[in-house]
Amino acid sequence: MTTSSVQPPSHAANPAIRDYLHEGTSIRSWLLTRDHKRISLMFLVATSLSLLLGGIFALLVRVELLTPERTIMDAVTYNRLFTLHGIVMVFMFMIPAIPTVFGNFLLPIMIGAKDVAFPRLNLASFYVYALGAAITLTAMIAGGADMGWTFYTPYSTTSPSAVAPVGLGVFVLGLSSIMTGLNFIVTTHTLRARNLTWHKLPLFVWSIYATSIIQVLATPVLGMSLLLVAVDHAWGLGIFDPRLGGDPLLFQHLFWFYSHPAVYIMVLPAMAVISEVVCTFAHRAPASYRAIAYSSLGIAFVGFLTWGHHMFVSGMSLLDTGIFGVLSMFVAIFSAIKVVTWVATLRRGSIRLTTPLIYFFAFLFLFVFGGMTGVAVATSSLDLHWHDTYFVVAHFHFIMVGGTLTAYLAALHYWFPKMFGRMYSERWGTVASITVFTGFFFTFMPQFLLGNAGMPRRYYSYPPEYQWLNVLSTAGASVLAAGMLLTVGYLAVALFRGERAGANPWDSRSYEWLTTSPPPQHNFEEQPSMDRGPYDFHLPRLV
Amino acid sequence: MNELLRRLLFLPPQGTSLAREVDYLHYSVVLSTMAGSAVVAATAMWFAVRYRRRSPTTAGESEVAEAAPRLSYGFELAAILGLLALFVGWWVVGFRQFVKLETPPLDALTIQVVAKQWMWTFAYPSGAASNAVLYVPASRAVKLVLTSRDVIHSFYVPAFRIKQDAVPGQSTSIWFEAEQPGTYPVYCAEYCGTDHSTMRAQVVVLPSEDFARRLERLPPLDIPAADGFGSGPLVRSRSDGTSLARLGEGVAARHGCLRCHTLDGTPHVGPTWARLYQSDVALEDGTSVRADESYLTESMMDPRVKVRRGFAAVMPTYQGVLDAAEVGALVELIRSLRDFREAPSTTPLAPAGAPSVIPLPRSPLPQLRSPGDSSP
Amino acid sequence: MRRSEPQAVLQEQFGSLEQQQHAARFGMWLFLTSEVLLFGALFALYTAYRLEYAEAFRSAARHNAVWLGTANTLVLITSSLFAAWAAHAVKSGRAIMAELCLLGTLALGGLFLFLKLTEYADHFRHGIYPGAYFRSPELGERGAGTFFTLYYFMTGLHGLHVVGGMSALAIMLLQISRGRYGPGRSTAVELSVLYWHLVDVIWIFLWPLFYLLT
Amino acid sequence: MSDPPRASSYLWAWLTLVLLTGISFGASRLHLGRWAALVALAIACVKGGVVLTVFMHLYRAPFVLRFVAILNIAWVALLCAGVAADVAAR
Ligand code: HEA
Ligand code: HEA
Ligand code: CUA
Ligand SMILES: [Cu+2]
Repeated sequence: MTTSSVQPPSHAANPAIRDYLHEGTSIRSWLLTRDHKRISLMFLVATSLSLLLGGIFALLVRVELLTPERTIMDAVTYNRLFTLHGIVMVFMFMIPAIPTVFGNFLLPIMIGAKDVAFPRLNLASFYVYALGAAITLTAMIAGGADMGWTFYTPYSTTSPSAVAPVGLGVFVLGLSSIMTGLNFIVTTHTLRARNLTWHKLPLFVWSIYATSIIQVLATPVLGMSLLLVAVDHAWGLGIFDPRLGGDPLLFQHLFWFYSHPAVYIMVLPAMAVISEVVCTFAHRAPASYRAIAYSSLGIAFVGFLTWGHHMFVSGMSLLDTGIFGVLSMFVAIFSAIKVVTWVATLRRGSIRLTTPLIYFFAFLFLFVFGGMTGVAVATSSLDLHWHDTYFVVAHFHFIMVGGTLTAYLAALHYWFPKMFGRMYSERWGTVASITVFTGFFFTFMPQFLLGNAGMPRRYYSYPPEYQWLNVLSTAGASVLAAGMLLTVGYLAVALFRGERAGANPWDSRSYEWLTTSPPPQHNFEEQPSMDRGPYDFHLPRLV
Repeated sequence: MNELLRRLLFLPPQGTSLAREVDYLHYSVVLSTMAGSAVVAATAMWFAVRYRRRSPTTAGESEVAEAAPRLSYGFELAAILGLLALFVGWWVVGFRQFVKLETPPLDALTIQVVAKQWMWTFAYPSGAASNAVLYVPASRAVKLVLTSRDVIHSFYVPAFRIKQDAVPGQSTSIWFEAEQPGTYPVYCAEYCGTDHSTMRAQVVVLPSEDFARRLERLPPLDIPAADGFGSGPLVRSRSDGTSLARLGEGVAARHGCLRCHTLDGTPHVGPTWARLYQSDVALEDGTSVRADESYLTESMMDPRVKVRRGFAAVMPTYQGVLDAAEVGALVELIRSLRDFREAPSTTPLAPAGAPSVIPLPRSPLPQLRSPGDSSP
Repeated sequence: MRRSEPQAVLQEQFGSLEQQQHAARFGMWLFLTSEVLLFGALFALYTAYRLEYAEAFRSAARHNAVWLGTANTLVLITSSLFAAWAAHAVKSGRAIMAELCLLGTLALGGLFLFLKLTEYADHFRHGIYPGAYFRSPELGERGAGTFFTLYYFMTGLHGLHVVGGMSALAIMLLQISRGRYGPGRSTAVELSVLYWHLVDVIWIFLWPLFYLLT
Repeated sequence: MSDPPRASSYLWAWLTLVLLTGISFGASRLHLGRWAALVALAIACVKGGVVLTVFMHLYRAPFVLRFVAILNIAWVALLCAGVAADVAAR
């Protein structure tokens, strides 16, 4: 392997080159851009707004649950709120967030490409997302919809609320998801720089690639099932209606055929981020590159074989309960492989504690806890007690908030210098990350206990003996929200006042740090050599 | 130890012996979860301290770690295989418990449970019924046969660690055997609309003498006279009093079931109901099936799905015609004929006794906006 | 007036035209994959309900005019042949031939839709509507309604795909006649034809499910 | 992807398809009972295979495209089998 002499260009070296943020500043140059980095920023704005919205709905839910009976709203409003919260968080924030923001920004750079394979499709994906979000929100806020994010029939097809337009809105959001996934798969296959073999790809790329496969293979099935629900709701075609010979359980099968793989759409990108963060701050190659890379594919494929574990008490056959139960145990192993490898990577590293790494520790604890409780609910006899209780709510928030949201925050801090060319305040970062973790812990740990004690989910009112745990949870949620607001605050300040970041402030070896911060329009002023691996920390840095 | 852990984990009291068994697995899984995540996080943090970067200057090349991977694959493999063994072990134990929890003993007391928005109704073999309170005898296996009149609900007794969805148009079942007299809360665990959270009930476990006495004081199940024929007894009763089975006879007559089925073993157009329950019946396609509640319900709703060998597939569906409570009464009638012995005076039953003007029912148009009301 | 030879434009993110073309094909195949899975959900429902209502499905299928279905199968297969020829002709620079073949494909696509609509009309006359509106004196039975709901869904969705494919091919026809596509620039034509073939494949499976298994 | 297929190969594929359509139709008139579904679907698979390989050029496509096609078929089969298994075993 040769030691390349390519120097990462800097502004100082060539002031004529403008970065992507300043390549045209008109509104038009943003709204009609085909630059994946600008599209990424537009997605960042849109998904952050969704997160804010979903968070507000979550806080309203928490406030209502402060007292056993009515606190601030009636039951119908409550039911609409948790539906809004679930749908906004899942379909408008978590599924698109990391792929469309960080995947979009980094994937082409990490493979040494000028852009994604289909830039116009990329832009279209953004507008389709916006359209889907607009339809969904309009329908839910104007008409109201109260079927929960799971759309279970026959409640969803008979509920006197705007189920059909919401289903349509989510269908459109799904189209956007497919477009992005398709684009990334083709990009990864066709646009890798010369010399950049699969095994020299940053681990981030592997994980996003695995996510994209799920997006293309699973999302159409969700689309079809929601379309059927929408049509059924609008015209009473009754394909799942027992009065017309339909079988409601078939809807559940179709829904989970998508939605279990979808939970891996939500966590694989988080794992992508974590793999990069660990290696950079441990200053060392991953303990086993292949273990992390291949287990992403393992999750993507085996994840399709476990959907029935959501239906243990639905009246599904015993045969399916057994099969889906054991397959769930197998899919968990791939996550365990990753966890063990990350921890082993820290060993004998040269570790620098920064905000992203603090988020990594939070992720590690919360993801393992959440994942292990996933294994717990996959144990069929235990799920008889836990199904549809707050234990399940805690399980998935541990992974989706404790895991993915945490990783999203790690990513935001880790790539902030690359995306905006400035550093955030490490001190505020530490304060905020600890606040977020503490808030999280007190929000959701009590929910495990509530579930154990038997409190069902989607309960507007509850027996008074559950109250103090609920109050604790609401208190935790307030701390969590404060931490998030703090984050928004100091990041906004950093955007304008932050210290200028160099091309490679973290001393990483991965390819995105070979270009300037922020990168120029076509990512590299001249095509860098990618002879080296992305984790060659034993070689001197290229500056 | 059991009691300590149970309280620490906020679990409700263990109302059945199976609940205790499930809780042991629960402890093992939850404690491993806590220990596992703590160990993983602690190890990572210890590494972060132990291997922290000593010099504040970044990227001192001398300090850079050596080349490529140094993970001991032996260790990783052992850890992963160990975890897999643990997980599969939990699956084995859990699935065996699951099968136990789903398979009621044959002599269990059977109670029909009908869910609707937003109330539970329980119908006992005696014909009595209660709303929102389920009375059961202590130390006796009780089997619940569930169905729903509108949307999916879920019957959940935290103290028994059991839960089962009630699905419209289908019949599901669950069972338990309460150890001690007492009162245990019941929740609806499947989201079913506005008042989902108040669709609660209680299981009242009584000593068996008290149970019998309590039942006597309950009113009979109120079956709506769905099609205007009234619910007067049209057939000579085969059991005494106003039992649920007897109500079932009324239903059978009213809906014309008895024009094809007999209650005493006499061959007719359709299979006789005598000695049918829990027998193995041969089907048209060469397979055979146990005539349990779900088969019986299915045969009313989708008669063409499992056709008895030797009978023509002529029965129409009763989906939307029979109310969920009526289905329960019919099933109870068939159950009561399980050990039917030839009675001395067997009168030919149908069609003489039944009104012959009932048209063959067909699926009526669904009432799309009012799921609460499924009877035409 | 001589047409200038149309030439594909290399977009900046690609290294070569071949790479660009491969990417386009790959993208199209992934798109087709998601289309197939969209239908896949309906095929899964069909399988499940057929297991549940075997007899009802058989007798309901007897109500579909098998000659119509078979004729439509032949029509689509033949249209696929023309489409394949059209793509071939564009690549070898025979624009007129390509235009004629595409016209043939479009005509056959139209015929397919016509026959399909005839069949729908016939069903409507017999009270065979989807779902709750199903009202057939002969097929009073449970399961038959489900069969026809699926029938309308699957053939209807397929019909929409036929319309979509025809629109794409019509645009191709227009562009070829304007001299916008030729041997040096034929990817769009090739991909539209690919889409048309997929529509054909799906029908190849719908035909036995709704017409033959009686 | 250099040599374009000969136009005549399309004609052969078309003839095969027509022939298979005929066979499938004929078989359906024989009332094969429980084999009918299997035969009809098997023939449909062969026909689909012909369209995929000849018309859609899979026989000389790069490996990834073939892989995508196979994966696609496998996934539809998985979906149908998984859903149907529950109905059959309930
Ligand atoms: C990102 C989202 C996400 C992820 C990744 C997961 C991951 C998993 N989930 Fe979760 N799940 C959800 C989101 C997610 N889930 C949601 C949203 C719901 C509710 C849906 C609804 O009904 O609304 C749900 C519900 C849900 C249920 C249904 C519960 C019920 O309704 O009754 C089940 C049942 O099996 C389950 C199982 C699993 C399993 C086995 C995993 C596995 O993949 C977990 C694998 C990870 C690990 C196993 C940890 C790895 C580390 C180690 C093991 C090493 C350390 C251990 C030791 C040293 C001991 N999940
Ligand atoms: C991705 C998924 C996701 C996320 C992140 C969250 C986040 C949170 N959720 Fe949510 N939740 C779901 C997915 C999610 N949830 C789903 C799927 C359901 C099931 C719905 C159903 O039953 O149908 C559910 C249900 C659910 C319930 C159960 C309701 C019930 O069953 O009755 C509760 C109750 O406490 C709850 C609480 C919370 C809280 C307190 C947070 C907090 O973590 C929120 C904290 C966030 C904020 C306060 C926002 C702050 C943001 C900003 C200030 C802007 C940020 C911008 C930048 C950083 C740039 N959620
Ligand atoms: Cu009934 Cu929830
Ligand atoms: Cu799952």
